Amino acid sequence: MSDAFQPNLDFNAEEVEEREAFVVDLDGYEGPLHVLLALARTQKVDLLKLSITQLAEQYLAFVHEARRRNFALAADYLVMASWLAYLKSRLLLPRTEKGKGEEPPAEAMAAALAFRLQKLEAMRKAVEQLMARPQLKRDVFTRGDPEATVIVPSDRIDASLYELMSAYVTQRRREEARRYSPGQRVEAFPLEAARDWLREIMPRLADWTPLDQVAPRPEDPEGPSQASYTASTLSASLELVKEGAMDIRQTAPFADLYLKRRGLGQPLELTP
Amino acid sequence: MSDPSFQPDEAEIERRVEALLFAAAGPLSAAEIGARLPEGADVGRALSGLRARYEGRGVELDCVADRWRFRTAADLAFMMSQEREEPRRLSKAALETLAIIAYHQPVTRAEIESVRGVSLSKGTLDLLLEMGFVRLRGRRRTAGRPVTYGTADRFLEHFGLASLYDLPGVQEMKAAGLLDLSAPVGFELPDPSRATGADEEEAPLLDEDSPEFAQDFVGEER
Amino acid sequence: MSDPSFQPDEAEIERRVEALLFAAAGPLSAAEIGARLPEGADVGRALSGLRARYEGRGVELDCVADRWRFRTAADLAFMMSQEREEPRRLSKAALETLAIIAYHQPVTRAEIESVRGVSLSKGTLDLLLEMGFVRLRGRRRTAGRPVTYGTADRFLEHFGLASLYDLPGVQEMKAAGLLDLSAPVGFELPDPSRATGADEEEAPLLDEDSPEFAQDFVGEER
Repeated sequence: MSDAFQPNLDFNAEEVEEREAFVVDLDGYEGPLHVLLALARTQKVDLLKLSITQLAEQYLAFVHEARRRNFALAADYLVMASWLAYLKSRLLLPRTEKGKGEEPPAEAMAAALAFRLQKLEAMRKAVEQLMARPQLKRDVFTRGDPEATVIVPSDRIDASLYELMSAYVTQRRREEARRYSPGQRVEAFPLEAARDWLREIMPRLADWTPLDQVAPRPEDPEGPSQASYTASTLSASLELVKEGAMDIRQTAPFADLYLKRRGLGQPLELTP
Repeated sequence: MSDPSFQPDEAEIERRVEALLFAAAGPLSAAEIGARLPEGADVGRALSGLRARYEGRGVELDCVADRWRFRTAADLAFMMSQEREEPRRLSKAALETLAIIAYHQPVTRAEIESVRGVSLSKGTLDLLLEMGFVRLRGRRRTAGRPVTYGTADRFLEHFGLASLYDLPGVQEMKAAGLLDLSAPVGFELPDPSRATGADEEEAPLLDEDSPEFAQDFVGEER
Repeated sequence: MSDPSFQPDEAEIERRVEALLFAAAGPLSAAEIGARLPEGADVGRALSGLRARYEGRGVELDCVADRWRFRTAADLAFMMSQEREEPRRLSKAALETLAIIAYHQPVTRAEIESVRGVSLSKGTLDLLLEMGFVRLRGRRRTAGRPVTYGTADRFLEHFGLASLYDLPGVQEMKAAGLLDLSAPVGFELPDPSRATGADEEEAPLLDEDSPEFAQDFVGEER
């Protein structure tokens, strides 16, 4: 039996003294009734034949001991102590003043307490018996790999021939749009040609001239596009700038680019 | 698919019940089993046949919470170290509370506290509810309409009990009056834990008496 | 706990193996079972004993890939399933894949993907195979010998086609307004019916050349 579920509920009558019951009690999860039950067991009698007077004495001794040790007892313990002291005194006194007040006879009160202890005792035994049973996932195990019921989908499927055709055509169209056709190779304006072109028109670039006016115009529809002419011309002009033949400027990001040939006798390195 | 004209004999019915119970992820009621068998199949007979067949084997047929399941034999627990789950530790207070609920249900919080003589700490009932051992059953028809608690099927499944009648010692306790929630006449034990403890004469709860119970809690029942 | 000095007999070993297999989360090898039994226990004997004991029952002991497990008897599998009523809709991906297979069969997975322009999720083909719309046809006689797919009889039945000759062609697509003036350049509809004859590009699928196929898919054909 594993310890996990096996609280030590058996207060062994031979061994348990009040002090031990006291310690158990101060675990903090039991009440005065539990203490009374523990004490009652030390009497080694059937709970029905319990001496309530004796039990009251035991309990009062327990409370006394607790106070001597400076343990702060919860209010319930003290209420129980005073009630038991009262019950004990009534049990011991001869019943001379019968009928006085509306209180039940002390014997009935004592029997009621014994009954309550019995009830609690029954529950504690129930716990023990329950814990002694084979428990699921501790002692007994169900199928480790149950076969979940398979839900077989209905045989009926909602798909028409039209949908099938439509699905086919749709993706063939998509396929067509995606297709790469090597016949449409883009012609580019070669960098070499752009450089030659720039050198050729250089004499006309005495003033700042916008790039798109410098780049050649496409003539052949099969030839390079305007964008290609412009891009290649720009690249070539940058090379000429590096060589010191041209200047290029742009006033702001994305603004027009201007080209101008560098004046003769004004080598870059001599500019003050 | 099965041939509908085929009329299975007893042995075949037993085979089928065996297959269903083996494959099931949880206990099955006789009605659930019957729904999957041909009309007129004697489920009870098949179940008792199976129970006898598996008696003493490594796997046994068990009735829990009125449902049937196969489980490993209790004496082989020591072998099952790999399958064992770390049990959730229940405190003494929680165990006692569980026992009180099991034996006295439907029972209110105040009644649980009265048996134990201590007030219930907040977490105790929550834990039992969360573990699925305890469920809300309804409301008592008394002032304040306190909620009553009872055990859930999972409690019976966990402890391998066919029904609440099979709780250990329940008949003896009942005979001795120990499960009676009303206190003996003139019983005036001080009870600091029970602020509202004066009203002992609560009517037993009848489900039909409290339609809002059905609304509130029936969804929690399995 | 078990008494270590206790020497279990054969019947007891069989009981223990039974319990282990029942509670295990998956199939167990003989070695795994043996590790949880006393030294020298004859696992093989226990397993064959159990197998014999369960033979013909609703549950049978089964050995797959050297691992043992209980499983529902094959003839009772129908009990483990529940029919679903409402018809299933094919997803867009499934419908498109089915259309390509129908018109281009025999077609490899790579070819399907090339037409669709997206890779095929594993589930799509599996679903079509499971529904019986598509079947494995053979292997392409090219590098890698890829499996080719084609439609199965159920496909024709479902769409009310007498044969693959009856699959709607370009004219029908035009009539349905699917193909109009903007028909893609070079739109050619392959003739799937030609594929019903012998295809010199395709090798027949032989079970012996792909045992894993047999295991994976043959069970799904109906």
